[in-house]
Amino acid sequence: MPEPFEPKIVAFFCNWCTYLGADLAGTSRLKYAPNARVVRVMCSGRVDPQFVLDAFAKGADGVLLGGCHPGDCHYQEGNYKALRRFKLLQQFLGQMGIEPERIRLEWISAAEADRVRTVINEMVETLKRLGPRKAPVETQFAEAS
Amino acid sequence: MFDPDDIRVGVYVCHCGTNIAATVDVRELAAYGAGLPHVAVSREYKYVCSDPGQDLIRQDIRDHGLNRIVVASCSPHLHEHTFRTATAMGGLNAFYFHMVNIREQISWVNEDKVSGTAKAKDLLRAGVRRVAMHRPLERGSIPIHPDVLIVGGGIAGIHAALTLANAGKHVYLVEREPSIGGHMARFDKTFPTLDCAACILTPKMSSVKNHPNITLWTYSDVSALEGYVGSYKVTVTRRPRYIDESLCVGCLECIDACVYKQAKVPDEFNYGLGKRRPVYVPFPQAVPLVPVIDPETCIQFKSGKCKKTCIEACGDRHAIDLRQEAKQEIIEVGSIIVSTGFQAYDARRNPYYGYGVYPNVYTALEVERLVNASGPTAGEVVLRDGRKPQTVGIVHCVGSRDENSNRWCSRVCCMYSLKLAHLIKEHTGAEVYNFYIDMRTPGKGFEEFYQKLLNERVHFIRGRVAEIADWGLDATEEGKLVIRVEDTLAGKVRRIPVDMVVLSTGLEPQADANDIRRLFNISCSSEGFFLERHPKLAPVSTFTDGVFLAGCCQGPKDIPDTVAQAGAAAAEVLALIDAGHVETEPNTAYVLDEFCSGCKTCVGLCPYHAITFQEERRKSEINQALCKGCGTCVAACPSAAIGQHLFEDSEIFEEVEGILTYA
Amino acid sequence: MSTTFEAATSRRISIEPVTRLEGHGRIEIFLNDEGKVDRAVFQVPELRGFEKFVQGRPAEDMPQITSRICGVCPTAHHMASTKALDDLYRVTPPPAARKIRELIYHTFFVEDHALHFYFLGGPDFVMGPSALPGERNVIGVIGKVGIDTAQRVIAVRRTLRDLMAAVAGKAIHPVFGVPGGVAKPLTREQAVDFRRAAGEAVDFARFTLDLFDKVVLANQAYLDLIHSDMYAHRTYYMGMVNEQNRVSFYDGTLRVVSPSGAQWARFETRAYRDYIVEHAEPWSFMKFCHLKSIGWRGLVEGEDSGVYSVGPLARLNAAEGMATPLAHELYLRFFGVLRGKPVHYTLANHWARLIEMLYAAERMRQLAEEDEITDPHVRELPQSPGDEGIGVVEAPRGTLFHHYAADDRGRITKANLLVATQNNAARMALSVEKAARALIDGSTVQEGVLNMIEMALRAYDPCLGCATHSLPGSMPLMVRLCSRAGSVVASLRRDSDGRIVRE
Amino acid sequence: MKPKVAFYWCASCGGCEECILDLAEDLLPVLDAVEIVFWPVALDFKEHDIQPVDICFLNGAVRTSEQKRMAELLRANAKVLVAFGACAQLGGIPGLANLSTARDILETAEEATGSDGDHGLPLPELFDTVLPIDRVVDVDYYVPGCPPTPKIIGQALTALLKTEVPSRHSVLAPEQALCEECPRRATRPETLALDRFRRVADTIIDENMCILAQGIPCLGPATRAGCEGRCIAGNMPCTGCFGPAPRVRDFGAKALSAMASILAPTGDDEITDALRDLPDPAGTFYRYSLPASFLTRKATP
Repeated sequence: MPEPFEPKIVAFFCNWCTYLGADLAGTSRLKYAPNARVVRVMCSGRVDPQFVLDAFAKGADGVLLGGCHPGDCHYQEGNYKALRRFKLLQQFLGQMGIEPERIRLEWISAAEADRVRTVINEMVETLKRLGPRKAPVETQFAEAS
Repeated sequence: MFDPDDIRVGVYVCHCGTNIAATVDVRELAAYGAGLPHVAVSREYKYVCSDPGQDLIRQDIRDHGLNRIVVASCSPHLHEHTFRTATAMGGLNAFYFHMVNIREQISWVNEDKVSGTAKAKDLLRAGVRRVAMHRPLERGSIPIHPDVLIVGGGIAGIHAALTLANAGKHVYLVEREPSIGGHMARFDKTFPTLDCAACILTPKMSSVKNHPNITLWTYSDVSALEGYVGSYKVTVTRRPRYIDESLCVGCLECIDACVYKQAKVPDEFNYGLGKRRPVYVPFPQAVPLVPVIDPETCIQFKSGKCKKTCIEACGDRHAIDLRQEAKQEIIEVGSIIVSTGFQAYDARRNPYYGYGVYPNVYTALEVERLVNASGPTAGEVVLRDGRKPQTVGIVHCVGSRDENSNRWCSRVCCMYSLKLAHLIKEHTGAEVYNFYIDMRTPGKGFEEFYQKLLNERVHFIRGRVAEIADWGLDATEEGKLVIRVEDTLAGKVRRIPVDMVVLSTGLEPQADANDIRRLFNISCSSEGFFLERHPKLAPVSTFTDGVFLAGCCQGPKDIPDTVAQAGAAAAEVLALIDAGHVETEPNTAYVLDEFCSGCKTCVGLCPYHAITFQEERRKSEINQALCKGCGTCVAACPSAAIGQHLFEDSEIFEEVEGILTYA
Repeated sequence: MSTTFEAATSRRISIEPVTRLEGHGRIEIFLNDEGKVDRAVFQVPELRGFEKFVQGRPAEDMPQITSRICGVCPTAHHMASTKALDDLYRVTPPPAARKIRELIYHTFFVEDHALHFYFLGGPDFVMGPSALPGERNVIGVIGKVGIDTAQRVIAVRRTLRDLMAAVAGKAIHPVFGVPGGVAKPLTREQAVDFRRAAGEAVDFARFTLDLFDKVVLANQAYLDLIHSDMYAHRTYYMGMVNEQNRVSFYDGTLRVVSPSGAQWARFETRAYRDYIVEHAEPWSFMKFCHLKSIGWRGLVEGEDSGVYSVGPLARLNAAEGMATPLAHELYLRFFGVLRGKPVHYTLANHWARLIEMLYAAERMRQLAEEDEITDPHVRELPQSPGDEGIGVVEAPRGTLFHHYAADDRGRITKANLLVATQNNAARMALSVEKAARALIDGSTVQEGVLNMIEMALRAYDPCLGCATHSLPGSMPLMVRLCSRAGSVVASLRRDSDGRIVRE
Repeated sequence: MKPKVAFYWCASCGGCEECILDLAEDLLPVLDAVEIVFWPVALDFKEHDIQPVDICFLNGAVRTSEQKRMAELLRANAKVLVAFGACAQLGGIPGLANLSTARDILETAEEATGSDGDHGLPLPELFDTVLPIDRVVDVDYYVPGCPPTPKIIGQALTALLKTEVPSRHSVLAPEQALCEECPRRATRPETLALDRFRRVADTIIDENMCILAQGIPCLGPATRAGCEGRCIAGNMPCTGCFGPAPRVRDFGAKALSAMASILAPTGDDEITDALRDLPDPAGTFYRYSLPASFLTRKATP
């Protein structure tokens, strides 16, 4: 019988809020789904849309961006830049047939360990419901060659 | 003997005792690491952060010609520095190192070993790919301005200020009230030693005032902050007190001369139990001893039709200046101590205790003022109608350990309730009942104090008070406040009629804690107190270099702990100042001239104005000293002409690639 | 030489350019059981999905996106598209803007007609049917008309294209068309340059016409060729005309004349769907445009068949003259020499094209001399969001329709693009069929079929670029004889040196 | 003996061929320097004529089995294969077809013709995905542009005919983005904070000011220089036909990031509002480069 679908999430967490939130989740021994793989960046403002598209192109089922709450950015306003890029990016992904639920931007502070758990669990549930990504690029090439 | 160009990675998987080993198969992981491209050595070890663990790395670098190191263990926030140092000791550039977090990210949050190990493999693969892209980097160093800013002039701020000033450092102490002293100045005695708060605080207050190394600004707020560790630019707004501190000699004649013959205004310092005039000093030992004119109540300010007898009284000292305006002071400091204290829980939030409804329900702080010799009643514990209470009930944990208000224990209530019980009994001889959930007396001499109270025949009833009401069932309860409580020891509901109720309100973050947090760019823990960098290893540091914490703004604590913490904060600051400089993380962004088109997209994005446009070269330029390494400009540059040390595009692409290429 | 098929019941002959590209234009010849030509068609496939993938794009991007349909006549698509936007947004460009558009458009006509005559479709006609295809190209033409002429052609085209670029941003894939006007005004300096260039263009057009006189009209063999029945079809003709029924490229009314030359219809471009419909055959992507009320009678000529054609010849036939003096003289001469109107000789397209070139040059000059053209007010802003828009122009190769629908955010929801070659498809098929019937009888296929069919098709200058990426001038053909099963029984194709070989 | 040069096209509009003619007089010296062995726009040629050449300029994207086969054939015969023009380098505007499928496209055509789709005629296989040349065969150099400018073409030819050729896989155009050579560069303010984006459809563009500063998404900052700002000179925004700057891996993502970064609004709804007049991110940021992007095409069920 086939293995149950385990979505792979690439998560970009900012060093000062969300990554610390995840650390706190650890020290608090909160249990959550193992599907997310965290890439640490200094600020959500560092997340280049290229990274997100690359992740999707390489087969990620979902991408999670984590930053400080509005007004709380360690770098004052990096998270606003992240938000603007995110909203435009999400529109584009929609046009590319990638469901909006597959990319998520969350404000999670260093104290919100439980939020880390909830968000990741929720996202895994959503992605399981959506199922695997529609035909990834590779198969399109197969067709072309 | 080893080709420097060929990348040789050393992988070290940490057991962290059983912390990791329990839920990640470290042997399998290490074996997997050995099979990854470029990996020359892959080991697992009990505690890689231990000395032998670090030696292992150093030795391997020599023996196996490693030129990249990956450690899979805990959060980089904990040990990145440790392992970078080890890498450097081995003779490599410290930044040829990458840390993979398999503890906070995996073993502690994951249940089964299989999925945990699988996840660990992904992260390790990503780390190994990433580290291959790393390049040698040098840390920068920032000089530390020796002056210090301390925000909040309670006992914490006062103690830290004196410690630093005595060490010869210049301190700016900013307090928003007209006087320093904070909550402690309002206390009568302090537990458990019952020595008089004023007697121990007042001398410290005046030495602050007189210390050549301390600039004291009361009635002032920090309104703006820019810069970074070593050189902060601080803007302090000094509200007008309409009396010139430099001219006033503190004779207080203006107060007596005020056209208000009777003090009519409820005074803040005594929580409205006493009255003051429009021109006043909050309390006799105030520092500085300079009155304030309250424009809200001063006739001259309200109608412009006052005889201004105060000005007459001041005479040729001309200290009174009704046209005084808010003044901005701009100062440079290298480090900051935040000691903004706490606020008491507002008892009105528990309506069933009748505070604000029944005149004889008081808060503990109000009673502190009542029992205080210099208080509104000159130390007489009397009810609002002047009667002496025969029976007094003290209700613990009001706004503490309560799902409906604050869940945390405020740590000091049990002890100050005992103290008040003692003082009330001492002043009035009344029967005193304590209603408590648990009696918490962990501290030097605390338990003994509790015993002493028991011997003084103070009543202790275990149970959370359900309600306080003024309707009696029988003559004994007539005209009294009836405290309804389930005595969990006796196992029955009891009704205790009393004349006076004291609510032991808890400690909570200042109402404006969030604004302060943002101002100083620090974090709060979930209950809203400021977050320390590490609860055990860095209890007075924050995640913002050069900003430290002292006192109850970081969490409830008693005076000894506060003073100890203030000392610790001062010590951290001294270490910083005496080192003279601080090493910076080399994660700054830089422009690759040959690819910069001069489109200026980046210039406006930098919150630190680190990016300038060089008209003659028609390129953007990033000031390495000002750049804080957020990387926003890197992500925004449409030509990818901006790189960021430690977070290069290539490094992140490799990491993502590593995560997603199933091996 | 002949090929015989034993016991073949039904066969198909497939002729297609060797340089096959996606959904490429091809010729299909269907034989009936007797081996006679049952039907022959020229197939123009779909437009590389443009009609599909423009859906969702912002309407204002259409002039730039659709110009990529064809790099040879991008200006025609750009212009039709821009006019469709005016209509979509219900906005009328200011006078100066309209004149600038016309100026650029007529400049484009001059250089495009020149390009065709000297480089693309023209050569095999100029070189004559007897010439080897190896010589039927620009090199051959240079050889025949001399290097000086070649250099003059190059120089004039460059001047014109540089001027276009100065105003339109780029000569290939221009960017100046916006709803309600043009992107920027014309400077006085530019107007002066255009005036000078227009002068040169007129001289050049007349020079080319003289050349045509010398090389073609003075040569009886050519005249016979033009008059030959092989290339004559009595069909309807459509073209755009102004109020005085003079030929008009940028704007006007569509006029259709019958094979006998009588006005059959005169209608506003927005109403095109009432007059033109596309007939679909299950065996082809191609839309067979024909006249609605007459209807589809199959690939037949005459008053009763809805088949019509567009392009230079059709435009001259459908009009009653040219709007400029010099061109009008030649217009009269054209019908004089070719005896009567309408002219049904397909090969007369080459001459008609040169007359249009002169007209375009004259019109250029008129426009450049108007003061109003340098008025800085060149843009009206749309007031309402668009819903539907139709833009029609005469492209060098014939009438070009752009028809869009847009959503409330001004994004295209539907696009219908009707290019000249589709308008001509039926008549082109007729030409192919005529050649096929003449040259193919049941058992044999004569090599000549290739020459003749090439001649017929090139006369239309079918801009396959619009549909197939294959450019006129590079249409070496191949005849494939296929059994019903589709397997190639035999095939003919021409070698690079022009010899026909059998494979 | 003269180096042999060939021109050929895949899925393109012919503009790339046309722009070689636009070299005009400058074409003649080129014709002297090299021997053009095939050039369909001007000279007939057939597949079996293909012979080994020194340089092959291939324009157009790959859309069908035919084109793929042709590209492979030319690669095998060319010492140096140059992807010529936007379609060859990035997929070009026909690459927007990657937002739909071959089926959609055929259906649209059928709907338009009312044909039942049983054409009875064999057509070359239409790929679902339009591909730039280098996703099919190895490409040595790129000449960008839709179409490339005579200047760029001239420089490319000179560079390739030199003895020491440019580094392989390089794009034969300047290393910086268009702003570097933009005629309006001086008018670009140092800091931009746009309240919202605007559309060409309802904006009159000031001829003397940076177009991006006027709120029109101009892709000049993200687009490789070399065209000398043709569209800007035409008073219209750059749409990115010269493709990405050297270090950029996904043109649209970078353009999108830069554009979003210069917006002022901070609130969720204000941002949505600011983006209202940017209704087609895919078509705007990937006008020419969708097939060369990370995602390449729309995901299909």
